[in-house]
Amino acid sequence: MSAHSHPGVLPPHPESATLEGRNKLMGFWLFLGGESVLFGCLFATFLGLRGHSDDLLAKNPAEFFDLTTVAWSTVILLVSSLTSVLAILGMHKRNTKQIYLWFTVTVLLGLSFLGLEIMEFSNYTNHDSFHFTQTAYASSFYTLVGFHGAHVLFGTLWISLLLLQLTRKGLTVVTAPKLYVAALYWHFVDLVWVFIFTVVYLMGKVA
Amino acid sequence: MTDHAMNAGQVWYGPQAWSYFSIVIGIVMILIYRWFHVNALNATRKQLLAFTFSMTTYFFAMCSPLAYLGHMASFSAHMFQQSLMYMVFPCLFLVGVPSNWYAHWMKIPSVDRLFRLMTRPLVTVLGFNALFSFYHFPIVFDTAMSHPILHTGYHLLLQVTSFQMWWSMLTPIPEQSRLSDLKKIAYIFGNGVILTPACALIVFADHVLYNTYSNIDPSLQWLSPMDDQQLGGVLMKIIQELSYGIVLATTFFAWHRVERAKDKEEIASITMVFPNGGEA
Amino acid sequence: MASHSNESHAVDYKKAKSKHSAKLHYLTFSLSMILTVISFYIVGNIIDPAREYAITSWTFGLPFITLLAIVQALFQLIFWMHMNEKGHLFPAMGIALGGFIAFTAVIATVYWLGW
Amino acid sequence: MFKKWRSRWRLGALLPLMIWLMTGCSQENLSTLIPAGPVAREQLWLMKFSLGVMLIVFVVVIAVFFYVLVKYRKRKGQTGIPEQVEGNHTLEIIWTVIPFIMLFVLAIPTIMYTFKFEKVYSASEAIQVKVTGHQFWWEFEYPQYGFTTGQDLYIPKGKQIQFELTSKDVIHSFWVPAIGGKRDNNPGLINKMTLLAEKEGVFKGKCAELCGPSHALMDFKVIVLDENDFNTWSQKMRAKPEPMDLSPLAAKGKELFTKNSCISCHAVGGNGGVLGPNLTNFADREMVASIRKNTTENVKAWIKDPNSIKPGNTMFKGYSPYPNFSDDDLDALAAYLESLHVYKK
Amino acid sequence: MAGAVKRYSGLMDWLTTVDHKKIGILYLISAGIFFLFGGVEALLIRLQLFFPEQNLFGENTAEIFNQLITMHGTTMIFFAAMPLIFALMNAIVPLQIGARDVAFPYVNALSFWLFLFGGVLLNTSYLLGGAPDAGWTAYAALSTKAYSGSGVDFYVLGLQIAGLGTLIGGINFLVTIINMRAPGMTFMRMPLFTWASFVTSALVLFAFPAITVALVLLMFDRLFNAQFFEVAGGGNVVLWEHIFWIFGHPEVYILILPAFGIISEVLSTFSHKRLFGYGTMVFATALIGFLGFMVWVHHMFTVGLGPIANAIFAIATMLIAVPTGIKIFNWLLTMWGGHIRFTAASLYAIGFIPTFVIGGMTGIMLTLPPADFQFQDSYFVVAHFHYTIVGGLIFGMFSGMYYWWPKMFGRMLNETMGKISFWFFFVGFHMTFFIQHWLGLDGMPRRVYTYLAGQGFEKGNFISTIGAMLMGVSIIVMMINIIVTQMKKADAPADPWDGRTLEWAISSPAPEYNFAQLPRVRGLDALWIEKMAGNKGMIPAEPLAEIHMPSPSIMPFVKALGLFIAGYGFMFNGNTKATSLPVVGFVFEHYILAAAGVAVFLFGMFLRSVYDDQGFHIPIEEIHVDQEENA
Ligand code: HEA
Ligand code: HEA
Ligand code: HEC
Ligand code: CUA
Ligand SMILES: [Cu+2]
Repeated sequence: MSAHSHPGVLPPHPESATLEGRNKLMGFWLFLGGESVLFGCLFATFLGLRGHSDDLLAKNPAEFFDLTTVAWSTVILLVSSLTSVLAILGMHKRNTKQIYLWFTVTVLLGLSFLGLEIMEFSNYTNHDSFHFTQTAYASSFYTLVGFHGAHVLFGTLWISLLLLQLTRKGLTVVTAPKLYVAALYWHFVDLVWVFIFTVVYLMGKVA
Repeated sequence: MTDHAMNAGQVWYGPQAWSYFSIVIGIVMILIYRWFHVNALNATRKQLLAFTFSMTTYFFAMCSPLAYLGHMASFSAHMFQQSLMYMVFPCLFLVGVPSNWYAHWMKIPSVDRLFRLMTRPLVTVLGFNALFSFYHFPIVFDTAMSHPILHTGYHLLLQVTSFQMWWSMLTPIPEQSRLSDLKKIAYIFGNGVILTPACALIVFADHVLYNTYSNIDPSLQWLSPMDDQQLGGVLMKIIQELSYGIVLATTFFAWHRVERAKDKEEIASITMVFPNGGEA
Repeated sequence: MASHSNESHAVDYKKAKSKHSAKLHYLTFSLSMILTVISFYIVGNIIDPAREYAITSWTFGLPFITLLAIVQALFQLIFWMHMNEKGHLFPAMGIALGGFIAFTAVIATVYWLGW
Repeated sequence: MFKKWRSRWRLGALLPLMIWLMTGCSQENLSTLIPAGPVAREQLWLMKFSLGVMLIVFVVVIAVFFYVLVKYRKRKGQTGIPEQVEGNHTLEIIWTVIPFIMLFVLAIPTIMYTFKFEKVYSASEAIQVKVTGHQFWWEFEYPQYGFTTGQDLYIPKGKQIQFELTSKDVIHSFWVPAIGGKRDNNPGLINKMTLLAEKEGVFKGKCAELCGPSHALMDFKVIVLDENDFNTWSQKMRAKPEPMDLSPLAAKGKELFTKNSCISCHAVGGNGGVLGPNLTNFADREMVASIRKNTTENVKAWIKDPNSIKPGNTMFKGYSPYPNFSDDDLDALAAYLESLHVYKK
Repeated sequence: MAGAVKRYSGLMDWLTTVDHKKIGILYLISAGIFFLFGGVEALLIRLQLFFPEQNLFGENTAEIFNQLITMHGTTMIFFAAMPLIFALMNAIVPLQIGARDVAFPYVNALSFWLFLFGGVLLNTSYLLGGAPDAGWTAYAALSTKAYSGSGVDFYVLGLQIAGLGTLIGGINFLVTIINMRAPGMTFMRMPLFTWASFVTSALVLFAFPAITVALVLLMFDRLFNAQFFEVAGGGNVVLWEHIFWIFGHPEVYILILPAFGIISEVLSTFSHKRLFGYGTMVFATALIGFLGFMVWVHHMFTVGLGPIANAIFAIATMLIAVPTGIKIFNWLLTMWGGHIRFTAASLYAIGFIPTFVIGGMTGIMLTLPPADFQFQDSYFVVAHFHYTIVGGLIFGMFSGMYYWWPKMFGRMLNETMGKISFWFFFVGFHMTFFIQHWLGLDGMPRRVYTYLAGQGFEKGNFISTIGAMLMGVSIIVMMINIIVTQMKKADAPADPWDGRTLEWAISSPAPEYNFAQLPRVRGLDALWIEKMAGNKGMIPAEPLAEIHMPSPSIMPFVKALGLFIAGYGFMFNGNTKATSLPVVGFVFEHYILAAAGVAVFLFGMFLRSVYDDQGFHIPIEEIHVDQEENA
């Protein structure tokens, strides 16, 4: 029940070795359940409001979205999710070098995803005059995709912070749950993206 | 499409209407059951009752004009029949067969292994639900309805997978049960949840989905195609909710009973070990 | 203090188990990629918005890419998020319930907004 | 201990007393309990039916409740521990199945009426009225006749009225309790509803969705006329009448009306704006702004300071400065407005 | 290996506590204060409606009235009822499952401070330009910038902040109940109040994200010119209604389920019998919770969604009556054959039964769409929900308060004053709200600041207001009771009611660490079983040892304060006099204040992540001292 760790002997699955660790995992999973409802409502708003707005996207759906950018973003996020899993596998093998390696790749990929998304948004806003304040469809597009982007941003900051903590404290039964939970978060973010690219971009091609 | 020339009169006594073949299968099943009941171990009253109900459901669903109506005329009739065959018949059947009758077949190692593979919860939850949802795609549905072999094959597959799915919920062989009571409840609940999208999309569709029902002999029609379709979706959902709900409730209360029995044991141990009260 | 032999056994066991898990993870990755590529390809090249009911129309395409998305999501959920391991009953229930309620919200809002 | 039972009897007497008190209050042209049309009647039937079913439940519960409290209360000096009962499976099934059945019984007429009340009548079968809610007044347009009016809704007795409800600003709700239930007026959307009035008379309508400070004052009237009278009225309105011979005061009022931007919001006869109620038949209305009696005094007070009578209303909204009328001007305007008769039975 | 033990005292103790019991008391006090606010608002509402065509508040009566009803509803539901529930959950659930604290004590404190600051933010609206006035349901178009003042911004941000606190609180209790039960405390041995808290927490987890989204959409519309609810931009007002009620209906079940749990506990204790049909009660609770997510459209029958939507949701709503009815009957049969004691706690529980049933009955009447076409937005609905909320929830909460007051404070509330308070409340309540059914049927709509004379509403409103005053008297008596009681010595017995569940096995009030040794649970009604076997208390499941406790921290308070400031930062972005001042205007207009507030919150999260709490240990000697004191 204490937060101390005995140096040298890390149990297998260090993230669930302590009660605090198990609590953190359970709490985070439940939080993800709640987040599903949150994103669900955002999707509902998006789907409900599309098709009744008079903007460029509504007028010209087939040409508006550039699927190449979206494809790249998807690949980037997918790979970053894989690397986060590899990081956790490394954690189970108690190999801190792997944790660093894979999580750093994850963060970099996450940042590139954000970069692409920012470029995309500024493109729409400046070139195509598809502003947030334009129509309901635009507002819901930016809110849904923007919220997801904010989640990605938070995830990158969080993982970076955890990597810093790892250098100071090493892999212990206290830091392990945090890493595990961050990886779960990252997977969830990728999962939501699967639905975003399907519902917003792919389905956005039809009026 | 088979001849719409068939008028209402022919429905009520023709071989298609009464599915003579299915009747034969049904009788065979009853005979096999009776043989077991008499020669192996007797089934209990409750099991006999369950089996009787299951066969009644079978005959009503497969051998009465309901099946014919379902294919020819009415989507809701078809849904009703399907719900009976996949949501009612399998569970009554599984409840009606005593667990030690399976021992015969389990003696053969390959059969045993096949069984274990087929009854893994992950397999069963995906199998039936995926097949069922997929079936309701207009393209799949219409194709299956127009080709008798595909149709029989798909329905057989659905029947087998439905038995698999119910197996995990009802676990006729307790020793092989893979899910704790709590997990069973989650499983039943999960199954109900997964089936919802298919039903929802049918109920809320804004046009008639299936070509099969787009031109029917008017004498066999009793609702407009749209209403019929919606009723079908609603019926499917209701029957599914009812059967899953009942099994959920019975599983829950069985769990509760087990827990209360555990309580009694522990209490008995207290009074036994500490007849005068006091500390550990 | 655990003896060295115990520890090394534990490590070996862990190594063996994790190699097995790594395979599943790579499999999930490949599957996700394939499904994603299929979705994009179908929308980009196969679907013909002009047609109404054929297999190349949106009527088939829309549910199909949704199905692909759901399958991909399930795989990621189950393997990458370790839902296939022990002790994940409540997390599974949590996600299932959350997803169900989200789905209900989406259906109701899409169909019943009074337009 | 017995003190408790005495106070309970007192409470018991209070309830029927209150019920008796309240039954005298229902007003004939306002209460849902005194229906004046088939929709309200069927809705009242459903309300009474459901109340009946619920009362059965309530009686059972209360009977057991009082029995238990009286019989099993702890008496003085009572010791020991009562028998601990775990449960009773049969009872659980009984009180699951019986409510199920009762609800099923309740559900059948409910579903029937739910679908029945959504029937939409075509133009040949019904009089069409487009109801637009504004803050805080009602606009009624008769597309089949080609005119618009406000505040008072004239309909013929015994004919289906097909309403199309919408709003120009916030959500309102069109409710005539005596004739039938309500539907919301949503901005940007259209709701369809049908009502039929069986009795002649003047019925009160209310706004039933919070729409701002004067939501409480957004009443309207439904004037049910004999079919012939309604035809006369609608013919007259269709002709977009304007009063011909005006008294000099009223003529001055008309001049003021046209010069002072009243006309930019209000229409009289064929000309005017649509931001405010149509005033063609203003003098026929019993009320000014639907809450003050239509007297010269009140009309003058209204024009002078609408906000004090209906807080937050949109007459003169955004006008800065607020128009200031002298008492003579007000007399003139009032006289003009009082001359806007069309047809009153 | 604990660091220097930092244990505060006095005010700092309360500001930094992470102890669930203290947090429970904090919730209770705050809930009580907000309840008084809401009650005063209710009395003002009723006074304004005392006579027709009154202008009690001068020439702005209409605007002020709309603010009063909005604040009354919002304060009562979010800042009085819910924190009252959380107070009892915090104080009692860990005790009932044999745990030493909740799963995340730090987060627990954060939940409280977020709630409190959210409530304070909302109430400062009175002083800063007017309270929100669009009803507690804040329907769009009325709640958008074009049709309402700055008050709704307070509503949006206050609820958002408080809602965040509630959400993480829900997660906290779920994890606590899943992971931290004492040895032998299986799910099927948990007391009903814990089960109710469990299901309620699940409802919180899934319902609050919906209101979060709704408030975000409204906030974006109001502050950033989004077009979600603007008709001209393609928006839809019905969207708000859907998302709000997807939250709103589960919210009312969040309110009532804990009350159900309390009634189960109180009735079984004061009848000296075990709960009748435990398994069914658990199943019914879970079923009500689950079904509660699929019925929200019954608040939107008149929106015009069509007969199919109306029919489906009418049937779904009717289904909820069945498990609720099962509970009522099980309660009646719990009392059957028992030795019923009438104390203040049990009176409220007993009074609950007929009152809530009446509320449920009118609920069923409301759920029939054709009938609801007449009832909707009339006083009939007001009567229904006050019957279920006041007659259901508040009765339950008061019952729980009297029942668990000794466990929380070590003193017993005065029984005579409690009974007087009860009777005034009971009679006053029925007087206030029974008559409102008729007002609704006679055509009086909701949310009307006055009514015209001669429409038949005078008598009903008059009687209703008198009843409200009686309820006011009751609350005053209760407050006196509380004050008098708290001035007494804290010497209540550990088990004053001859209870059946674990919380009565420890002293009153409970020691800081709850259980000196975690108890071994052998069955349902764990304490009762031990009593029946002749034991004096619970058998311990572990040896006596040092107890590890989480450290107190000021960070939750600071983080909540950060968001509180951020709230103001978001709202005043160009609409007020403040922004015309040079520096202040700059700060507000460019969201500097908002960013600063959020930064404080994020910085707090950062600190929490980086500095792991070692906690502190309670030495065995101290435990021995406590045990001797309470012997
Ligand atoms: C504690 C809170 C609470 C509870 C528990 C309930 C419980 C129920 N409510 Fe209520 N409700 C509210 C709080 C609550 N409600 C609020 C706050 C609003 C208004 C919001 C607003 O607009 O501001 C509202 C509004 C509301 C409406 C919308 C009315 C309108 O705006 O037009 C409806 C309609 O269906 C409804 C129905 C029900 C039903 C069917 C139940 C059922 O759960 C009741 C079940 C209970 C029983 C039925 C009694 C016990 C059962 C038996 C004795 C068994 C036998 C019974 C039968 C066979 C029927 N409620
Ligand atoms: C938990 C919820 C809750 C509770 C407990 C109450 C309690 C009460 N409510 Fe209300 N109410 C709502 C939730 C609640 N309400 C909601 C959600 C609405 C809808 C809002 C909307 O339409 O948007 C509503 C609306 C509402 C209306 C309708 C307003 C309208 O539509 O125009 C009315 C009218 O009578 C009313 C009355 C009362 C009364 C008399 C009480 C009484 O029970 C209150 C008891 C009285 C007291 C507690 C007073 C004690 C205090 C003192 C004596 C103070 C003195 C001391 C000091 C200051 C130190 N409430
Ligand atoms: C900017 C718009 C506007 C202007 C200008 C305006 N009105 Fe109005 N008027 C309204 C609105 C809006 C109402 C409805 C008020 C309500 O009931 O909420 C109204 C209501 C009235 C009514 C009551 C109608 C009824 O049947 O209840 C009268 C009479 C009236 N106005 C007269 C006038 C006169 C005379 C003038 C010019 C001196 C005038 N109005 C100028 C907008 C305007
Ligand atoms: Cu219009 Cu209230
Ligand atoms: Cu509800």
